[in-house]
Amino acid sequence: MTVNPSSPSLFARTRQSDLWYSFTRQRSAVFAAVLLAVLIISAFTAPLYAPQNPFDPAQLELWNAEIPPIWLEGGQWPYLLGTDTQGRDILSAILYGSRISILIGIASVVFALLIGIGSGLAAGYYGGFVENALMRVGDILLSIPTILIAILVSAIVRELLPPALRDVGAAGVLVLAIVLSGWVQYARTVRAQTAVERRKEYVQAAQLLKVPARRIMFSHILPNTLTPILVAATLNFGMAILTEATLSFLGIGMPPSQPSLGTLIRLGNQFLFSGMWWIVLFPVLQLCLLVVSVNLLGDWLRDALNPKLR
Amino acid sequence: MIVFLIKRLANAAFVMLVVALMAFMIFRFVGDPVQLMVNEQTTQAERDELRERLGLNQSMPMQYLHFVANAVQGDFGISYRNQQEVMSLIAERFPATIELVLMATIISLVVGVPLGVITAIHRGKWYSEGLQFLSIIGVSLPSFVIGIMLILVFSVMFNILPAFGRGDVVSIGWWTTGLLTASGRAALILPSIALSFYQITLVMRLVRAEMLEVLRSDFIKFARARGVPAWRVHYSHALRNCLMPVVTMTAMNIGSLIAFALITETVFQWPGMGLLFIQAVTFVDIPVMAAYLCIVSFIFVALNTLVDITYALIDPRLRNAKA
Amino acid sequence: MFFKSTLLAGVAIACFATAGSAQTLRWGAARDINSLDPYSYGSTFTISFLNHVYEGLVRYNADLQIEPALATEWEVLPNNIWRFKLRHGVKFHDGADFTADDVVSSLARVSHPDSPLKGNLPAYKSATKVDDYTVDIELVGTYPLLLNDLTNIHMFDAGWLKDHNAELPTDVAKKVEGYPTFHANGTGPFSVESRVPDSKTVLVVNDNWWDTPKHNLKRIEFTPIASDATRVAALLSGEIDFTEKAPVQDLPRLEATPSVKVMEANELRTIMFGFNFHDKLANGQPNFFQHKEMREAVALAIDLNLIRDKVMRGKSRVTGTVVAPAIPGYDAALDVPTAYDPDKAAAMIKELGAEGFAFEIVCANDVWLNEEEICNAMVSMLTRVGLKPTLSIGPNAVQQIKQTNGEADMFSFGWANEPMLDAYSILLQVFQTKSDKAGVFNWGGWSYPELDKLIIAASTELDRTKRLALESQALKIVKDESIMLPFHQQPMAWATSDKVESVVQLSDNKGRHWLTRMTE
Amino acid sequence: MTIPALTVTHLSRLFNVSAPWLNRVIERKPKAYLRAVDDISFSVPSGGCLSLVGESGCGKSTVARLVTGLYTPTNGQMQFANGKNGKPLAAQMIFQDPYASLNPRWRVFDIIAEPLRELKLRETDAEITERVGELLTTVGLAPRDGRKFPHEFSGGQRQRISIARALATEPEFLVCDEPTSALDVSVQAQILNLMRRLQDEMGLTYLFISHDMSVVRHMSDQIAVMYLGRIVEQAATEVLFANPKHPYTQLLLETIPNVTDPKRDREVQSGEVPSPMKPPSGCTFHPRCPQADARCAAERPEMQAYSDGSRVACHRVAETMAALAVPLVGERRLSA
Amino acid sequence: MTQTPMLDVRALRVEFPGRHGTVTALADISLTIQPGEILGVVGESGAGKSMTGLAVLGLLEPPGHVAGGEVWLNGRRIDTLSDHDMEKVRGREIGAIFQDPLTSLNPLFSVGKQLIETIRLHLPLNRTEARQRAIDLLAEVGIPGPETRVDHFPHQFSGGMRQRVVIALALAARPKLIIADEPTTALDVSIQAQITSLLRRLCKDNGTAVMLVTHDMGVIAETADRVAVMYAGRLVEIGPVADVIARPSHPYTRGLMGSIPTLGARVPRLQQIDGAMPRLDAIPQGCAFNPRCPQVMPRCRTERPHLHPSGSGQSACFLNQPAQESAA
Repeated sequence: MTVNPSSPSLFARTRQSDLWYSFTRQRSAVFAAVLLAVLIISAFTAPLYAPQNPFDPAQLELWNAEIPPIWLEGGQWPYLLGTDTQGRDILSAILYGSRISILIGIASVVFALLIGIGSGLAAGYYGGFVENALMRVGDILLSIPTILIAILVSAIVRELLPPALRDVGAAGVLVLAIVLSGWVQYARTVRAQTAVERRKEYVQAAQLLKVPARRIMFSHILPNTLTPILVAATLNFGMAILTEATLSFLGIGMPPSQPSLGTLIRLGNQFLFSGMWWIVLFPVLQLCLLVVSVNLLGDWLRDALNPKLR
Repeated sequence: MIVFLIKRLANAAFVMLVVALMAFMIFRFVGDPVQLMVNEQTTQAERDELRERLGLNQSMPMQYLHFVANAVQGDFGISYRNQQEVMSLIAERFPATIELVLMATIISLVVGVPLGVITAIHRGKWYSEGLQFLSIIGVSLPSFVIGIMLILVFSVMFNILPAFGRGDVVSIGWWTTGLLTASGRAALILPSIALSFYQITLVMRLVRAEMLEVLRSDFIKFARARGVPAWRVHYSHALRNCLMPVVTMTAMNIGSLIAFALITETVFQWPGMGLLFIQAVTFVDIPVMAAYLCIVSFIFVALNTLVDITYALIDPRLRNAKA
Repeated sequence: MFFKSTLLAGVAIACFATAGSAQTLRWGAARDINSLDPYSYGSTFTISFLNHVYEGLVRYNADLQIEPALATEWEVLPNNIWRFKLRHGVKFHDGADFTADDVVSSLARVSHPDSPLKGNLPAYKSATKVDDYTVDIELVGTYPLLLNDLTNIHMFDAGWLKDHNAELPTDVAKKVEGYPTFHANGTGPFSVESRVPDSKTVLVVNDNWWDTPKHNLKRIEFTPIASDATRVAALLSGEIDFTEKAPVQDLPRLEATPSVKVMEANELRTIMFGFNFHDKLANGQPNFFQHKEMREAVALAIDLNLIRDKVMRGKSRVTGTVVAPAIPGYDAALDVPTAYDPDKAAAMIKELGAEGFAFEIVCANDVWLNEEEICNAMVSMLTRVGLKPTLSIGPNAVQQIKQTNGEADMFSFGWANEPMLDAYSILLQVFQTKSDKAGVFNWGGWSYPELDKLIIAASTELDRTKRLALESQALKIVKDESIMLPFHQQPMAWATSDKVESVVQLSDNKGRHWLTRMTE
Repeated sequence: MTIPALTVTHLSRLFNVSAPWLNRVIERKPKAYLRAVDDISFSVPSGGCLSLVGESGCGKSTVARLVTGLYTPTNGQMQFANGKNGKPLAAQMIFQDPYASLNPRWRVFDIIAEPLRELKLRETDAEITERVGELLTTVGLAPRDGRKFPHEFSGGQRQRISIARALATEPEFLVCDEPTSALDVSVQAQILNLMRRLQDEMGLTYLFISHDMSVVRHMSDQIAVMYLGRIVEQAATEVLFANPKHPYTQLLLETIPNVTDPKRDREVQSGEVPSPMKPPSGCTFHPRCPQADARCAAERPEMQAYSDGSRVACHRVAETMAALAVPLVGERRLSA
Repeated sequence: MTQTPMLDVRALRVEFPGRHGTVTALADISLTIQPGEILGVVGESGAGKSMTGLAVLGLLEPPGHVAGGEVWLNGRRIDTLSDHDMEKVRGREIGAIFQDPLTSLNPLFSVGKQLIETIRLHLPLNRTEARQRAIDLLAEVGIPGPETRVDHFPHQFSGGMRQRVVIALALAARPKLIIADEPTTALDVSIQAQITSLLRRLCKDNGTAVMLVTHDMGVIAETADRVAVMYAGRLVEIGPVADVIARPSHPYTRGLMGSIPTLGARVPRLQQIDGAMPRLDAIPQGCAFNPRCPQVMPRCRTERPHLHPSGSGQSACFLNQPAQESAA
């Protein structure tokens, strides 16, 4: 091993790390990362260039309904990918829809992470009652299939919301539905990992110094539990997008006034046989690209971070 | 062993009680059942009387007790929409869902296990990398998209398989089966493929991961050092050590498949419990929602418990550890 | 492109489906029936389906004229009593004879206070058996429309009801499932062989039917397929022979398919939008819809022709009044749609100070044709004239609660005036001030005394001409006050496979398969 | 001999390993305890090194964790002498596994600085930096190594870091739990030498824990041999090696491979270590002891002190000594 | 020494294609084992001693592979055999024992099943005969009550007993060579002696040659006839055990011997070799030991010494080589 006289910068360390090496070696991972970056950036910068804001009803003009994509006969500028039956520009709709899907995905993963890591650390570190309680709650949530929890929560909470909030709160309800079934996995992973780490000698070394428990948990143990969590979070980000799309497809997700990709597919599905294939095909493609790229990345990450596969 | 059984069953019972509590809460708090049952001409007095008859004036714990007591006897009340006993409504749909789920499970094992073994043994070869890539696409495609695609290709484009429904069914006692008629079998193909798609990739990836894990283990190295031929190392020693988690996961996943089937059932208009549930959701048919929640959770918990117990019975390590 | 060629290929390949024999009609419906008990649920679709199994004393013929069915003749006696002579030799599916007892028992059941259908027989007081084949029905007052009502009051076998403890209508609260919910014993042209809800209901021909069958069917396999796309796929692949709801967007492709026949017509049903007339909106804000000018501005802001052309593919009939031309009481003079004038609408809104007025439009996505698209288009159009509408969309079961509770600021509404087939139906149930018997569907809470007077007068006017004039007068007030905004009569589109030779399609959009013939 | 830095008397530690309540009720089992440490007494000479030696599962690591306060004793006392600052000594610890004892996500600098920060031993960042550099130099690393992560170091270097961290608290008493058992011999020599050097330079007191007789011999002044939670023999190093009295000590010495004096072609049949969960009755070593009799199986032998300064818990030894009625001296081997 | 060696390894070279190019894990390994002889292979972790055993067995983990040299077993070259042929060599002609008895046995099969499998693979016995032989083998390795134990599963055995089962498996087909990779490392001290003595006795009785791979010089001293010392993937010294221990000729061996604390006399300071063994991807030029060698010469930094006779054995160090040798 060579001894470096100076500490390399984060960038240099990244460049040198095994992770970066494995990344550059894996063509599918590079492809997925680039694709994902393009999808996310295009979705979030959409207001700058999208021909239409599909969430603004005033911009939807029925006259422009059912225009085919630009390369087909009857295609019209600026509707590159055509319009749906409301006169909604498909390209704008999938960009804005992806933005909603991505935001819901991120929000649900972040909230699930916060809850899961917090409770998992506490349960793994203290054991006993905290752990038992967490395990029981987890048992219960895990004994109801995820999709069922999500459907019930979004169907029920929507009912309980005051009418004025129903539209606005739809995204929040979806996040809640996904978080509710998603955090258990993180909590269990962190708990298991914490239970392992807590017995390791570096933790005992810190305990010897009478470092407060909270500090041991967060500054010693937490960083060492993050690897599996990172993988799980990436894959769950994809799952969250899928769950959102599924709920929206079933009609209990995002409302048509703020369509996510799933909503667009649900709406477009009615026109599957009508020859207006572009209404459903492009959202389907976008959804698949999004999830495939996330999963490719997560899959690579799982292998790359698995010490056994090195 | 007895202790293990008791604990496992107690745990299952506890989980079910909590699930029942959730179902009860839904029942009690989402939408006023009276509001849903009466029409607009009903007077206040009539509403109160109905409330009384439905037992909605009792204290909350009493109502919960009633709910659980009834639920245990399979009485979940009457569907608001179908005006039929929820339990018999679900019992009617049960065979359809179970047939679909079992078929999907069989497909996932028959296809997934060999794929997993191939990709593990031939790790790094182009075709196993390709299969790996396909498996990622497999977990990324939402099942409704797969269903739509299958319908488009096999029903509309080639016109060789039915796009919806269950075909003709034959009744055997209270069970109905589509397996005994040609149209029933044909109708089962597309939905079970659509449902198994995700499961296939799960099985494949699990088998692959387990195989890789086992193939790295010392006893495999030692078996090879003993001169055990490669095929025997792979299929007798390694695969057997992988099958346990695969069978476990498959068995436990039947519960999620039942829940997941609701999407497939919606797309293919498959007359199972899931379709019933989705319709109940859109109609806020709360007795059906509550019953479905309880029943699917029950199947889920029962399977988990059963798998755990079976596991303890057959694994030589666990068997003796428990003694 | 891929999709297009796929579809063409699918059409080009000959249909493989040979599953149903020539005389089995496979009916793919957009929805399931609610029950086999016609008295359990006030659903027009369920009742029309059960017309294949059960019959009333009278029925509509192929020209929507009332003709004798189980009753052969009737006369009006003094004291609001109607005397019906019953048909001899009619047998129920289980072999029992049809007699006066059955009529008395059936009427008692349908008019029981717990019956959801009691509103379909509003003037009924009592029924008395005169002899085995004569029944007297007493009404509460003078009432011109009894026969219309009776077309859909189905006759049960009294003994069968008694045997199965079903003399009272099914009551959810008692937690008992009514025997007739899953069993049927009617006099109609078909009897029920089996029923699995949401899956399949099979009818077989009743060889002992009293009437001479015009159909040549042996079986009807009724399968609900809720998804438009799946239903169309099933039709294209020859898995079903008939659907009463071919999606309008798919009509061109269905019409272009040689193996599929499409039948289109306009329904009796008029689609309209209503307003909340209460002081406050559902969100507690002040309600501008109380102003007539506001309602008129909304009317001006909506381009009905555009909706017809784009959303309804040109298949609907834009209307200016709330009843269809075929409904007695219709007045052509009123049928002038409001001309589209967004500028004027915007100006009126500005004048009212209602710019940015936020409210919720409550629509369902499973009731009327393309309702979701219509409502979406409305949101766009109203937004452009300076309002801030939001759309609440969901299944009817959910949305209707909001509508009946007055939580809907604007709502979609459809009325076909069935089974009465008279404008009195909508006037009584929708436009009259809400009271015990009237204004059941007066969801907005409007009240116009002069309108009420006209409606009450019409209800007791036995002279048809005078009655219709009263009704037209009432409808004019409805239009002048813009109580509801009529949109269109929605199209109905039926599609059959080439195995179906003829189907009778009437404007009430009800399948009458006792008149259907299949190719042999 | 100087005042002991640590005196341990009748120290016990039980671990509750009972089956859960339900199991106990149904299977009618009593509560089960693992006597990891069972009534042991010893003292560590100030500035010296006491070694605890024994096979895996004998409880020696538990003693280390009891002494450092990571575990609380079930019974017995631990008395630390006062240190230079007048307060009782606090034990610091060097751990066995150089891979697990350093937080892999922390830089070496932060690992060593943590005690300084936690115990507020240095105020400013500059002082901390200086002190960390000093410590790294002390253990034979360079100050700039502080910028690296533990995984960039070899096992021996990590153990040096571990020592530096322990030294950061300016301890006078160090508990070393098998500090070299994970290292290769050539590196082990480096670490042992370093520890000896530090002891000389800083006057450290060691409680040294190991299973390796030759390492123990190299490091310690006093040796206590543990078997299933109990000390069976304690003596000064040279005394123990010259004249092991307890049959278990003899077995250990006999079975250890000896490079310089290999005992080839012997066949040792010494049985296996029983589970500490179900220790044998009486003298726990009796099932494996070639000299055991009925008394050994029935009666637990007490510790007895002998004139050469050793203390042994063995009926046979006591009987022989009593029979000889002479204090045992010199290099006689009892097993002969 | 006209006898055909049981194992003859000639200039063996093993490479691992890796991230920064190909890593040479073993280079220029040449050793022989005579029938009935126990050769100890000793070295610190990472020296390549286990890999030598695996290379002989043909069980290198891909992408590692034999990149040069030859392996002869009893006069037959085996490194070029196909996988299929190698399966017949392993177990039948070369037995193997691995470090961890806990994980060496398939947990789902009874030990009898695993024994019978191995026996029937290599010997023409029927089930009953094979079973009887399995019981005999268990008895031979000192497992009490072999008739009942044969049907037990691995987890029902203690660590020492399990290693005995592993030895029984290795001996099942009476191979002429056993490769024992750290057979005692995972065991308790008092058990280690039992296992080494058992191994030694059995091999002596059967005339089996053994390659005993270990890091423990004491085990070598007590068990082996000759010893090969490895450092950084190369052999540095090979010779009779007593000579190597008493008169090590390579500076590394000398350092190694000096750093072992002995039960004999107590020294204030142990002799120590500074630094650590290089990783395989960073082996210095010339003699791999040169950065740590107290007697390093300029030549050591550029040129690699080969094994050369020295005393009763061979060593790879210029100190022990005539100057002209290196020029050749």
